[in-house]
Amino acid sequence: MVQAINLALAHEMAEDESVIVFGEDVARSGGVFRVTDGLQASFGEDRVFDTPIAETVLVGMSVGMAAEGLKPVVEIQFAGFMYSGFDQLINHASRMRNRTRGRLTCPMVLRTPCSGGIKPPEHHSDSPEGLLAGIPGLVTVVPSSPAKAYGLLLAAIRHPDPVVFLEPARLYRSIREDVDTDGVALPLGMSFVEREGTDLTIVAWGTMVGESLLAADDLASEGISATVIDVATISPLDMSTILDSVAQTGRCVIAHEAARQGGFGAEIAARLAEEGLTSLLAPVARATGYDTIFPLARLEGQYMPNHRRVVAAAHRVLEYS
Amino acid sequence: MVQAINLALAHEMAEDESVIVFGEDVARSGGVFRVTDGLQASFGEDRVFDTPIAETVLVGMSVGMAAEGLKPVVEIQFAGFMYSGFDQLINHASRMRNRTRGRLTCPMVLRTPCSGGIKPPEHHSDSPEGLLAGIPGLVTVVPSSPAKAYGLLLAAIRHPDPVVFLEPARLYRSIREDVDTDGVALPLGMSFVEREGTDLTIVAWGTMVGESLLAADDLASEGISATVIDVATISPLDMSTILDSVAQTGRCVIAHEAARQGGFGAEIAARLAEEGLTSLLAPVARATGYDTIFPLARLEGQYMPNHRRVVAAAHRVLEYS
Amino acid sequence: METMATDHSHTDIPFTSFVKSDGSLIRDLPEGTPDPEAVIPLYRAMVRARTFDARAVAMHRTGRLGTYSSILGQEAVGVGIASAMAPDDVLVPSYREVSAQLVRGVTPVELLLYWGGDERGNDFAVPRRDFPNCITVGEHPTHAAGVALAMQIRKEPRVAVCALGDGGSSKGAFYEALNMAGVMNLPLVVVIINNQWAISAPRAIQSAAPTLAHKALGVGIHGEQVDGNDVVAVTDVALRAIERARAGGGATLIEAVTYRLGDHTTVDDARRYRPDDEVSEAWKREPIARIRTFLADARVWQKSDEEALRASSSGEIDGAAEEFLAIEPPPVESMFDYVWGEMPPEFAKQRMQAMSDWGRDA
Amino acid sequence: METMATDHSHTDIPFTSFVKSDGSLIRDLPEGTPDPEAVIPLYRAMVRARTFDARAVAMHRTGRLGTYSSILGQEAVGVGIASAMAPDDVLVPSYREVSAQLVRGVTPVELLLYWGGDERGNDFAVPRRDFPNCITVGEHPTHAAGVALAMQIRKEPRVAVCALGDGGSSKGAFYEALNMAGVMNLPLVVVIINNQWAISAPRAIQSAAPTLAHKALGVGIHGEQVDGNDVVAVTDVALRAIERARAGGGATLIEAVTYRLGDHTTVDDARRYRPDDEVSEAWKREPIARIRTFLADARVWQKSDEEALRASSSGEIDGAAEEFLAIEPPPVESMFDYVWGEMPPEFAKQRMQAMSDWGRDA
Ligand SMILES: Cc1ncc(C[n+]2csc(CCOP(=O)(O)OP(=O)(O)O)c2C)c(N)n1
Ligand SMILES: Cc1ncc(C[n+]2csc(CCOP(=O)(O)OP(=O)(O)O)c2C)c(N)n1
Ligand SMILES: [Mg+2]
Ligand SMILES: [Mg+2]
Repeated sequence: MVQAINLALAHEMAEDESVIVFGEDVARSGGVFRVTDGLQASFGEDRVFDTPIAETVLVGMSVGMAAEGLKPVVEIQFAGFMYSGFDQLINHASRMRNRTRGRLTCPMVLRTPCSGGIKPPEHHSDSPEGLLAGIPGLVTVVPSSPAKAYGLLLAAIRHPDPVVFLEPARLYRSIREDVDTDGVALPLGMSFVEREGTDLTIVAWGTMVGESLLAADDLASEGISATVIDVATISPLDMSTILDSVAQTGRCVIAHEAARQGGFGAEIAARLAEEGLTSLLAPVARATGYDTIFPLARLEGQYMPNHRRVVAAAHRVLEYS
Repeated sequence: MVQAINLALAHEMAEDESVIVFGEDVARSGGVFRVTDGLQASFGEDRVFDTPIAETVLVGMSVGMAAEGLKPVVEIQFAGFMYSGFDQLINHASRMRNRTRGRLTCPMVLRTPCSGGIKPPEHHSDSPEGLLAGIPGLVTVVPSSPAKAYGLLLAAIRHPDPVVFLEPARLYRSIREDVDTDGVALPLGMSFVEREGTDLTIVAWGTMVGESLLAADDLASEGISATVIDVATISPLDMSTILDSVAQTGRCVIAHEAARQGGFGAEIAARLAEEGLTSLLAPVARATGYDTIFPLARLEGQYMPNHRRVVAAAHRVLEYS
Repeated sequence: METMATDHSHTDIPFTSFVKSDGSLIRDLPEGTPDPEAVIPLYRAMVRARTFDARAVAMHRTGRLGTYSSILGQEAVGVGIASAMAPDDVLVPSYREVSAQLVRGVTPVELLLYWGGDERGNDFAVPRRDFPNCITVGEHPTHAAGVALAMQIRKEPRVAVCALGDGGSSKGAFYEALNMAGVMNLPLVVVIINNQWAISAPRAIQSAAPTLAHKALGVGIHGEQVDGNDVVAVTDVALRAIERARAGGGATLIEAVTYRLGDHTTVDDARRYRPDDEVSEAWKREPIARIRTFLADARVWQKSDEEALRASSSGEIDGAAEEFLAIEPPPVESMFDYVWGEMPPEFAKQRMQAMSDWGRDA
Repeated sequence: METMATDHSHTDIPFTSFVKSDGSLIRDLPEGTPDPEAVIPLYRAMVRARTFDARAVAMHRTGRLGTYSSILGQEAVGVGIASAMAPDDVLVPSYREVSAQLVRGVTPVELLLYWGGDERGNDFAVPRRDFPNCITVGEHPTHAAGVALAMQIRKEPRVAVCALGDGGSSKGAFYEALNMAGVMNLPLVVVIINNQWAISAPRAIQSAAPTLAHKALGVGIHGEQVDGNDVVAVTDVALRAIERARAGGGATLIEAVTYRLGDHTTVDDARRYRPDDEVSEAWKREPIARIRTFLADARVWQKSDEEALRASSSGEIDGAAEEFLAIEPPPVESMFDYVWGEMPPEFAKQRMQAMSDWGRDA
């Protein structure tokens, strides 16, 4: 996925000279995960540069650049360091269009690694999509594979509104797949049906898409056929793909790595309860992180929901009658 | 409610000399809503003081003071200015106990006015309880009346963990009631049944409790009997009071002022779908703010959900069969 | 009490002034306003701003305007910095900059719309690139830094100008923006309008730094003070800072020392926390009278000029107020129309719902 | 390349040093370490810290420790500031302060536990009030300000000492904390450990200020620089700053100029962004050799002393490593046990669920 993101950035920078990449350690060293490797050499110091450690101004400066017609693509080194930019995201980036009735806009992209699985120090494993989804005017995207990362990042950079692009760090190097690097974007605001099944619908994003596909394999070996949906764009949410699927399967598991309470699964479950209750043959189950603080490395594996937790949730909704 | 909060602060300051009140404009002028009026005169400049405009250090300093055994009660002038303290709230205040296995703790209270209804300038009408509820280790409380404010604030100050205390600004002076200022706290983490009914359950907090009671009056005149629950403590959530009620009524409306998506109503609806599906005779409905940005004054009244929107939602759940 | 005569003993921060409170000159007029005639437009702009300001405060009192933050006493700062800017420079203001905005070309009707609670007031016909007011104190210098960076990257000879209050200079965002401006040598001018008060907090609550211009030293940019009640001085200092920025000489922090003669906003009562005699002392240094005296003494401004100016300003503002009051509130669906650049389908449904909630046909 | 010889031409920021790289004295020893014998404990502490550090790096390589940030080359700063503190002062460190923590009384086992990914490592037996490492760069000076304020409010003669990196000095939180310290005259000492690099960003990327100590000027507190590779100088400057703070003289910002000889962390490879010859030059100024030479020249340190110290340090760290490796991982329910002071009933249910998820009986 590192390479796919790098290629998407390089593609857009070559196509559109208003695209500017910056952040801590992105230029000289090519990023702590080497996502931006080589970009400064290709596009120069004006368009790819290192910054002081100052997340508030990184986001705020992006607002100013975007209003002036550039397309800033700023990297925050880990999602857990984004919070000091929250005033800028909530009060400014996401509201600029509305406040000025469209006179000034904020087409920026904030890329940041998220989620657990790499046994890093504290604060390096957050999954904040639930927080972000509560910010109207802000688009939040979580790719689940290199191809998704490539196509969705292109779309994010071309998008007229601010996008937070959460890159699950443990997918950076774990998935290998061939990616068509032809500059074709994937649509934002649309979910992807990764696998079609008839007995239940598993709704997931980011790291949990892979886990859900593994779970679907396990379930298949028991003779259970599961649909797996990759939500991909958290907000604005494509609820209709989920509703359509649950209308067919009648059962739904939502899987995300963030804690359950305040996680975005709540919104989807609530929408299902509001709009899909007639289809539901069983309560919606959520397979999520516990409502605790993401632990240090020794307990990481026990915190993170995995395919087995998804299978267990699937059994709960299947056994209900 | 202004007076109830003032009395609660004065009571705790008199009882416990480790309670320290500070923030922008709280001392010399007694607060922009006069909530802290007279406290500096009573308790001195060491315990009640004005600060620079610097929300990050206001929250961060509270973390340090609390770890050293004081009980900081910091005012953020409006909830919309809290976001630059989010790194401190998420990464530090709420995690200190866990990170140190209980060696250092963070018994702080962050008081801030929230919600709409007073036609203020931009950014002064936010209802961020949905964002806050996604932070494990952080208690979030929204009082709905002077008596609740008094009792819950006492509890918040005495609580061993950080508490964000969201004070709906439009209730500051709109509700008058006699409050027993006897220093008796109300319990945190417990919801309050404000009215018992048999046909549906209305779950609300803050400004929407009053609106829900008005809605219940309207419904009563149509012969419909509604339970109204004041959630009061958003997190940790007392789900059992809600589940018990819905087990009896079978129908539920959740009312909050924040936007629907990412609002805390999602969590409650999701939990109902997970744990209360057997009781539910109809889909849960949410009566909330629209998924837009809180507008400037001229459209404020059209943004905010009111008792009529609650009644309309009640009709939707009642008409379902 | 904080006075205009700041103690400069520990500092090499320059302080600029030209016209004293009594209208006399301390030294020769600067290049930007080389003769008294050149000061007249600045004077006109200050009077126009004060006329607008008084009307806005009055309209709030009678319930026809929302909360408004008066610029009374600070007219010289806004007029000075805006007069020093080129049209395609960008102003990034806080909420107390109507004097600058009026000079920039924002219309009184737009200003009234905004303060009347209508987002359409931020859709300036001119200047299209200027930012809307920043209500979150101290956060907008970061936007100005971004604007400046965009200009620099595109090699445009433009400058971003940011104005904020003394209270705003305590925010981390202000510091991060200035530090970034130093590192990147940005074409940025940041003006701290030190009006001695941040609501009820006097200047001393904000910082132990001897002057607020000292904050430039911590980030390696130019810093200076100016008499913010002297429109000639503000214009001069701003012109030089903008010129330096435009020429690639980097960012400047200007502390304009002035005084907030009014309440913090129309919902504040400053008498609760501020001694009356401090205010009456400050009135003696206010920016408009001194220039009127100066111009009169220089024999370029007659009583009839003054009367004509008062009449034309009032006339303009009367007209604007009338026009504003005739504007219908925006429809409920306008809440939805600018949240997203591409309206998501689910959101479009909610928009329809809102219209039907409020009895409008879709 | 940023060298130790900072250009002080534009500044009145003092720079303190005593022991040169070659072990010779620039001037007489200071009051805090009046004779060479008094320097021996500092030397021992540096060697012990380096021994720990090398072991931690090695343990990461063999997969027995998590990501770790080496203090190689920075031993003098941590040892100096911790040696200047009283036991009941409070240290608020970043993640590169093991040399200070070891002096404070944090045990090697606790440090290994923490870096091994176990929160129990932060439950120091001693010093109970010291803060855990702050991983979010530049945010913890605010905590230190709060600690200092608590001490001041309770009129305790205690001081809060915060250490952070050059990169951390760019954060708004750092600025807000220092500005608050100035306004409230807090008993606080903040030490910027300027090791010239913030991961791959050299010092020049962080700020255009001529020295990082200049940041004191923008907030009205004392500021000075010290040779951070000279443990005598660091101890002296820290002692004086702490004394001033304890006596009510307010906060100090110290910039300790040093060099990060190692990679940023064990998962970084500094050769990708940093010239080798800069590193080999920096090795000539590293803090331990100079003091060994100084002590040897002063005839208070023999070869046998050195051998005994090496042996005892290695022995201690060997023992600690063994003890650490024998500690069982915490049980799954420990994730739940410290989130809340009073465990909410619903949360207790989830705790039980987690135990059963992972095959543990409740
Ligand atoms: C981040 C933030 N915190 C608090 C407030 C509330 N508030 C509004 S104006 C103000 C005082 C600002 O003082 P100053 O910066 O000196 O500007 P002035 O009002 O004097 O022009 C405060 C605290 C706010 N708007 N934003
Ligand atoms: C707020 C924040 N942003 C980014 C990071 C990622 N990060 C970790 S260490 C580091 C460099 C810090 O440099 P410096 O402050 O000089 O300390 P040093 O590592 O040199 O000791 C960065 C950017 C972080 N931990 N916290
Ligand atoms: Mg002010
Ligand atoms: Mg460093």
